[in-house]
Amino acid sequence: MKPITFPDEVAVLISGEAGQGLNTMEAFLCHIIRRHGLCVFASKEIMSRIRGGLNTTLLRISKQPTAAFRRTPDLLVSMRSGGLKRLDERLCEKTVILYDPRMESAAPRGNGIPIDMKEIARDAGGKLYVGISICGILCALLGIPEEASRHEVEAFFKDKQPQENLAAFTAGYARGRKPDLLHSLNVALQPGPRVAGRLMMSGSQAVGLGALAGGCNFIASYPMSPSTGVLTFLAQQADAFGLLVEQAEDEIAAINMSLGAWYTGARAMVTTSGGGFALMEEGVSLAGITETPCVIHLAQRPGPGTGLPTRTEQGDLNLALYAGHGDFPRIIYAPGSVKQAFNVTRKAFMMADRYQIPVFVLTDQFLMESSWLEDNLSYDGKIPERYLVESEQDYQRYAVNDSGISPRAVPGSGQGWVRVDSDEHDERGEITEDFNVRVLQVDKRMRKAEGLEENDDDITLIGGSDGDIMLVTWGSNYGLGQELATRLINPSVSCLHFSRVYPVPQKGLDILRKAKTVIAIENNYTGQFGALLCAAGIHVQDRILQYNGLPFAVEDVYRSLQQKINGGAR
Amino acid sequence: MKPITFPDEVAVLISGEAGQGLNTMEAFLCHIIRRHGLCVFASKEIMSRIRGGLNTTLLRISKQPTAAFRRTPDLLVSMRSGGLKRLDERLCEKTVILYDPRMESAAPRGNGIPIDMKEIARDAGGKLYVGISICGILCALLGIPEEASRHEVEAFFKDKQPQENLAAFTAGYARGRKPDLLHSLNVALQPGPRVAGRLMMSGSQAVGLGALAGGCNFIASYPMSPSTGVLTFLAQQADAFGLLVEQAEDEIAAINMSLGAWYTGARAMVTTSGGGFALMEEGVSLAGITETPCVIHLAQRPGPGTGLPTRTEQGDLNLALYAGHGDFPRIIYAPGSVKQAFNVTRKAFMMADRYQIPVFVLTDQFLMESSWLEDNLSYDGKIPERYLVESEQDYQRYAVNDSGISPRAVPGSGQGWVRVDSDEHDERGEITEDFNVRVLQVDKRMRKAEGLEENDDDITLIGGSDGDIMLVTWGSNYGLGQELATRLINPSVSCLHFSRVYPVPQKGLDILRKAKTVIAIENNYTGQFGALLCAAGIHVQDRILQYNGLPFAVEDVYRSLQQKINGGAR
Amino acid sequence: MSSSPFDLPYDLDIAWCPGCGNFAIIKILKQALENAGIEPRKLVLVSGIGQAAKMPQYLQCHYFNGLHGRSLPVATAVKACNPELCVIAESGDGCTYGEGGNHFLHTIRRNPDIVNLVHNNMIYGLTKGQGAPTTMKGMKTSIQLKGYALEPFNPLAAALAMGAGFVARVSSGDAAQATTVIEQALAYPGYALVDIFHPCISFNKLNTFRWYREHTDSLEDHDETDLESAMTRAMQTEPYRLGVFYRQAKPTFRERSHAYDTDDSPLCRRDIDPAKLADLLGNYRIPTG
Amino acid sequence: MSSSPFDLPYDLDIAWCPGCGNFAIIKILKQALENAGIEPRKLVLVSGIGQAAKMPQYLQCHYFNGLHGRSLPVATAVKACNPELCVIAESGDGCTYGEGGNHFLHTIRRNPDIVNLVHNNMIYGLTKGQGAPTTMKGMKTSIQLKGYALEPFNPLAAALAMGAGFVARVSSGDAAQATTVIEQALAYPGYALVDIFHPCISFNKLNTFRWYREHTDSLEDHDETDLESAMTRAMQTEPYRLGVFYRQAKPTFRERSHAYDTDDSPLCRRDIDPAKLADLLGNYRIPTG
Ligand SMILES: Cc1ncc(C[n+]2csc(CCOP(=O)(O)OP(=O)(O)O)c2C)c(N)n1
Ligand SMILES: Cc1ncc(C[n+]2csc(CCOP(=O)(O)OP(=O)(O)O)c2C)c(N)n1
Ligand code: SF4
Ligand code: SF4
Ligand SMILES: [Mg+2]
Ligand SMILES: [Mg+2]
Repeated sequence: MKPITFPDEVAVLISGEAGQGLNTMEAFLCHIIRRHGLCVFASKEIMSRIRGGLNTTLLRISKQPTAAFRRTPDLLVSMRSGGLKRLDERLCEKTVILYDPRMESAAPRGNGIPIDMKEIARDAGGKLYVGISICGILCALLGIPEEASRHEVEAFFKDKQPQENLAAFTAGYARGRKPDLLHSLNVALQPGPRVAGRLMMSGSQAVGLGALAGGCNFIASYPMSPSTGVLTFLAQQADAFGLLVEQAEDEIAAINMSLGAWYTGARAMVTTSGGGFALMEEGVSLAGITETPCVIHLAQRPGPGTGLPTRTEQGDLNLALYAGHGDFPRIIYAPGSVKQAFNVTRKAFMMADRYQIPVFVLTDQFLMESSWLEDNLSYDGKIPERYLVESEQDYQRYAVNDSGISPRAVPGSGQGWVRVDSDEHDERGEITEDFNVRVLQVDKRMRKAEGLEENDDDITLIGGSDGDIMLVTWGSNYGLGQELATRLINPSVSCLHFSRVYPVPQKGLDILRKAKTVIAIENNYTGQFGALLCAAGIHVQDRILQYNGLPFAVEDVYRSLQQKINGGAR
Repeated sequence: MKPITFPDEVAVLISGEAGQGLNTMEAFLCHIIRRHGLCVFASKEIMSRIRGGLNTTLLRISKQPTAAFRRTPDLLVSMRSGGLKRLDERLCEKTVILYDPRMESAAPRGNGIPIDMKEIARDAGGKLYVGISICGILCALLGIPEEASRHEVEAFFKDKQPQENLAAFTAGYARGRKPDLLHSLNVALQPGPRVAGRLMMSGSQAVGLGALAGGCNFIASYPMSPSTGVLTFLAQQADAFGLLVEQAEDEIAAINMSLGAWYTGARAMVTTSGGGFALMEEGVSLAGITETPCVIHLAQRPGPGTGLPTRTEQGDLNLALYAGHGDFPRIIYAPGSVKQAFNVTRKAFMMADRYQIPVFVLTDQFLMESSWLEDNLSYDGKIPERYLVESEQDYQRYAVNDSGISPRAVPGSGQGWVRVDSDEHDERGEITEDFNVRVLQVDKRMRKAEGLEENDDDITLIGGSDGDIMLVTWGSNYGLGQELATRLINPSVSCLHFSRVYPVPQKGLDILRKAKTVIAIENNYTGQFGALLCAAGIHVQDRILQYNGLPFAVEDVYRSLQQKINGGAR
Repeated sequence: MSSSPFDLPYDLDIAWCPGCGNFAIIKILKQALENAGIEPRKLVLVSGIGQAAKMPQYLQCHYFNGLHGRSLPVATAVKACNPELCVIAESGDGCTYGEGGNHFLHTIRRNPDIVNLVHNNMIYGLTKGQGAPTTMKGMKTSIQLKGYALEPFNPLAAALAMGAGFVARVSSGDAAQATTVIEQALAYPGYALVDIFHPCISFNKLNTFRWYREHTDSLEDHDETDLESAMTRAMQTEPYRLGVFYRQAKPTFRERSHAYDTDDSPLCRRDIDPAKLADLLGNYRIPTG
Repeated sequence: MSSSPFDLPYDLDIAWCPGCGNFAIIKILKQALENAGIEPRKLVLVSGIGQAAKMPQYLQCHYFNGLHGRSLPVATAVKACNPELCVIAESGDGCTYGEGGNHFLHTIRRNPDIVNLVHNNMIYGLTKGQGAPTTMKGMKTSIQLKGYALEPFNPLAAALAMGAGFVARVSSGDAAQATTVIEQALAYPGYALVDIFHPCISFNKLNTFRWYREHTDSLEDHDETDLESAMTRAMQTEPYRLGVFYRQAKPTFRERSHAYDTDDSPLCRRDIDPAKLADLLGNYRIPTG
């Protein structure tokens, strides 16, 4: 049998049950492969349960960085019975499959390579160590030198059964060098020096780090997948950075606490997902009328209702956009990479503070829980500016002026009174029922919407602006668009990614107005961002939508674009 | 002085403080004037307080029915100091003003007629009876015969101090016949027989009656202006109609109770306003995924936050439209008359039940709290159809079929199991994490959106469809559009009113697509319905928007339309 | 496991961790239902979201698996609209006492004739181990790194303070007692709270099977009708007492709501009387002459 | 009224009904604040929505007049972020015990150093007289036409069950006692509940000035540190006792949150240390070589 060769990339899918250590495997493999000098992008797909079930982790290992999901792996490792059946749809004739014949009733179609998984880790300590043995096999296949690998294992597991893990790894490595594997697979990926020095992190970590950079010192939230990672991250940093981290009794308490914190001059964030956010909407409206800054991290998952709690979707753009009764300005960022996640979260604090409005960071499970590689986050080390004034004797919290931004003072500093009211109020912050004052205050608040600063990095254009087709993506589909635009060059395909989706950046609209064919790619049923573009007068010719709970697979979109371009012919 | 003559209509504005009995005056005057054979449309404008402050009631008394607000009354009765100052903006040189010189520091500019209000009711029992004395004056001015009036007073107040009220009324009537009043005002309105037999009611009553007609037998809600009237109305009918009426601990409980009720086959409604509704959004999403019918009466008031709690606005269309995370179908009705309020509320139950979706009845303070006149509600006396099946042994709650409507069974009747789940589920209603099943169920739910039946009365066209200008109104601006279209005939102005705003009825879109100039009139800042029309490809040339907390005054809109038409010249 | 009328007739992959206390609870529940003579087709399980809230999936019954924190309002309405059904609201400690705290308070005040089973594992299980209202002081979690610091929520004392008429605590480790108590809860006409101690073996390393055995004991010499003594015992911690703390008949929501004062038929089957409505409409008509 | 540092320097139209119990409460509050030596510029009143919630408008102070039901989370955060401020959460019975019930429970468990004043008029005033959680059984309202039927909410018992360290009830009719108790609440380091009986003359025709006088009495021979006795007395109704039911020092939210363990400076004035963040970022870097 001629060995299958992977010159540029190998996508490894590992399937196992919750509790089999997939997370540890992913973390370890990402670590060691990157140390070895290869790029890895890892994303997971998990069931809403703690033990059992069938989860997967996909590792795209390559010379050039990738940042999108793939449906069909080159190599599947199935660690639990049922995996082959469940994943059948995702395999092709070329996929190489490592499986345990004792766990499957039938041999896989295609290139199955039986591995006795029970046996392999037996000496090291039994089935708990199957995962690390598999890591050994993979390291061997990837050509990571044995000696170096063993060092990494020792370091990585130094507090967690180092001996057993090392033994299991070594056994796996040996298995990986056996001819049945070595001779049928040829992973010809040459490591390079360019991975070293880069950053690897999850979206949760990036949002958390961005919050710290933005000066966040208060977070109150209620756990909800996939937003909890940010809360956990900040809890870990609380001591070092002097944050207060509080688990609220519900989401309503969380958003109201965050408004109380901002009122004193602290910088607060909440992190939640769609269903939890729905409960915060009255609070968002309160932020709107009281002009209290607030930063909301909304990590999307598929709805409606509880939906698919551990999976991904981009279905809550409309929810964020129209959250809260009445009209008031807001900003919605939707980062597509960890760099963007860091930057927009940081900026969210700045913009919220400066304009005294709610600012959203809209992410999703795919961004939150994948492991990304990034050159750097370009952190400039600046202390965030505070848009606060010391109040004078005759201070008026809601002074009417041209910008609509009334200088904000906080209680306990200055000579004036800081009166904040959820009823319509006059400039002093006292309840009013005067129709003219009402109009003045509405106009003042809405005036802020006109002046909202736009930044160059609110959009990213990949490819030229005069190509044949302009793909539009937002949020976590940044990497997808990038890869598509790079691969589809004839006819010329570019991609415009929005990391700010509302207000839609003018620059982005300008580019789209000139584009020949606009195709919007969104992970939701109705094409919510496309509708926003339509409302802005952009003609969106076509849409690629998906709502099955998975991220877009780059090859699926590639294929459907090819079809659109060639009218079905390949 | 030449008497001022009102041949067609006289608009009387009564100003007083909370606690002075404005509501009673309004109710009594509406009653007696309508009995007399004249049309009255009454709307109020009240402060968020129980006593004191300055409230007004506007009575438009006319031969032909009217159903819109007027800014400038023909006659103002000011029962409390401060009224003249506060209402100064609403008066013109022609307005006749009845005022108490002891309560005002300056005589009103224009046609002031001093009345000693303290004195007038003194013999009858003092200041508590000022209001009914004023009613006496007004009845005299309107030429309602004294004898008949006195009978009405006796009947109306038979359980509330009949003697004192009659004495005060009589004193007022006598005052109204004094020359200073009689000779300066000539209310030449001839009563006709056509008012008798008509219905008079408030929007709250109409929604409540519509709910009864729709088969409502359960309502759980939390009080919130201006939606509470419906709850109170149904509480009054609970005994007669066998309803369960429960005051919930919060809005979240209310919507969840209503879903529990529908689950058993009962027909439930919630009534709330924007801020309270925001708390229900997660529940709406639950209705979406579980395909549990639900009827939500959302009575709008100006936001954001607590805003102006007792005033009117149409600012929550977007809120209702995008409420709840995830995509799922819904219907939003927005009645513009009590007839429509009755009919759409009734229909809301039918549509919710038939399609197993959330259905909104979107009203506002203006509709809820005004006193309207209606020919009849065309109640056909039919018992509402129940869209339920008896379950078979192998019943599947979420069976996939062409219409997307899976037959709905309820627990406790039939042989099958009624399993309802807020997680994504399979046809049986059991939690699933299968990607294909997810897609099947999303598609099934969304398929219902395509088949939603449209009715002729979802829109009303006033005037021809080929005029020069097409005004678009929705919700409580029905009467406004009607009056404008009737008055503005050169160039020809028609009005298209939507009592269903989502999905926008195709018939309405067809008319608008052919219209020359479309002007959308909305009581909100951003023009939310206009944006929906734009999204449907309608070119909305112009908008008339207002957001001061008051309903549109017909003469204001008339003037601004005139200006638009004539380019500023009158 | 011997067969029960509440067994599902097909195999289902159970999403709980092997060894979890929830497996004991499902057995107990099925037994108690059988003992109480509940017909499966008259049973509705209402739950929220969490590991405990998955329970209805694994029984042969009707269910409404709603939102996190919201089982009680749904259950109240189901029973109110169809009193022929036996209604159980079942969920976790986080769901019932955390997100759903306000409904817990006010449902008790209403006193619907439902049973409220709360799987109290003193942790948020499904979301992977954050502190719950009942988490013990000092326990370290992924969010409470220095140890959970709030006063633990005392559901029994809260329920008694709200005027609940049936207040009990059992442990999944004592199946016999738990079964009897739940059976009694099913028989009690009104809101019956049964807080069920059980271990989350994945995230709660403190409150294990063993811990529960060592730190609980049955109520003894206790008069179930003595509110003061019930409260005193509910406030005690070491040992935590198990059993029925308080039992007292109270008017149920059915009576309080007046919906059945003159009509016995279930609300959900009542139709409107069009003649009555036509009459009512007549009241709004302006009389002729 | 004698002048107070908390008087507004201008006239404001007060939106309460003439003769309402709220007028007595504002006097009492100003006096208590003055007695306690609170500086107006350090005072933040946080309220919800309702008649009681309008209170902050009528005092010279900072305020955050938020949403119906949500005063406590806001107040907790204000105090947590700036401990130099004196924070009072003030609102009605409906706002605090109805819509805000869940925050009531869990704020007590946190024990922030704030005072919670609840104007308990046993009715929803601003929305024109629907039953409140504290409404007495049998009272007829516009929604409860046959009389309010739920168990009345007992805020004192609930607070004690949640582990509150300062629990009191006063009546607006007894200004002297009310002033002293509120003064003590202000001095107490932790969450202090003061439920304030007062009449709504517009909508509550049962619980009038006179009713309160006749149905209340001061606590006597009561040991404020005895939880059991506090609970027993909190459960008593005729007469309803007035005074401090329970007082016990407990760790406050400041300590429990650990936010001030090593840094005394108010959170709201803390800046991020960029060097530390740069270091932390370094941890995510793939090592070279
Ligand atoms: C509104 C909302 N907030 C948060 C969540 C996320 N969530 C799901 S289960 C759960 C906690 C479960 O804990 P518990 O109720 O104690 O049940 P257990 O899993 O321990 O049995 C949370 C926070 C949600 N589904 N909905
Ligand atoms: C979310 C929400 N629901 C309902 C309301 C309407 N509302 C305003 S005040 C109030 C009740 C006030 O009662 P209480 O808190 O007892 O104060 P009181 O007026 O009696 O002093 C209600 C229901 C609201 N503003 N917001
Ligand atoms: S996480 Fe805990 S409670 Fe949930 S199933 Fe596993 S052991 Fe049981
Ligand atoms: S309604 Fe009642 S509580 Fe409100 S101000 Fe009037 S009397 Fe006071
Ligand atoms: Mg739990
Ligand atoms: Mg009250």
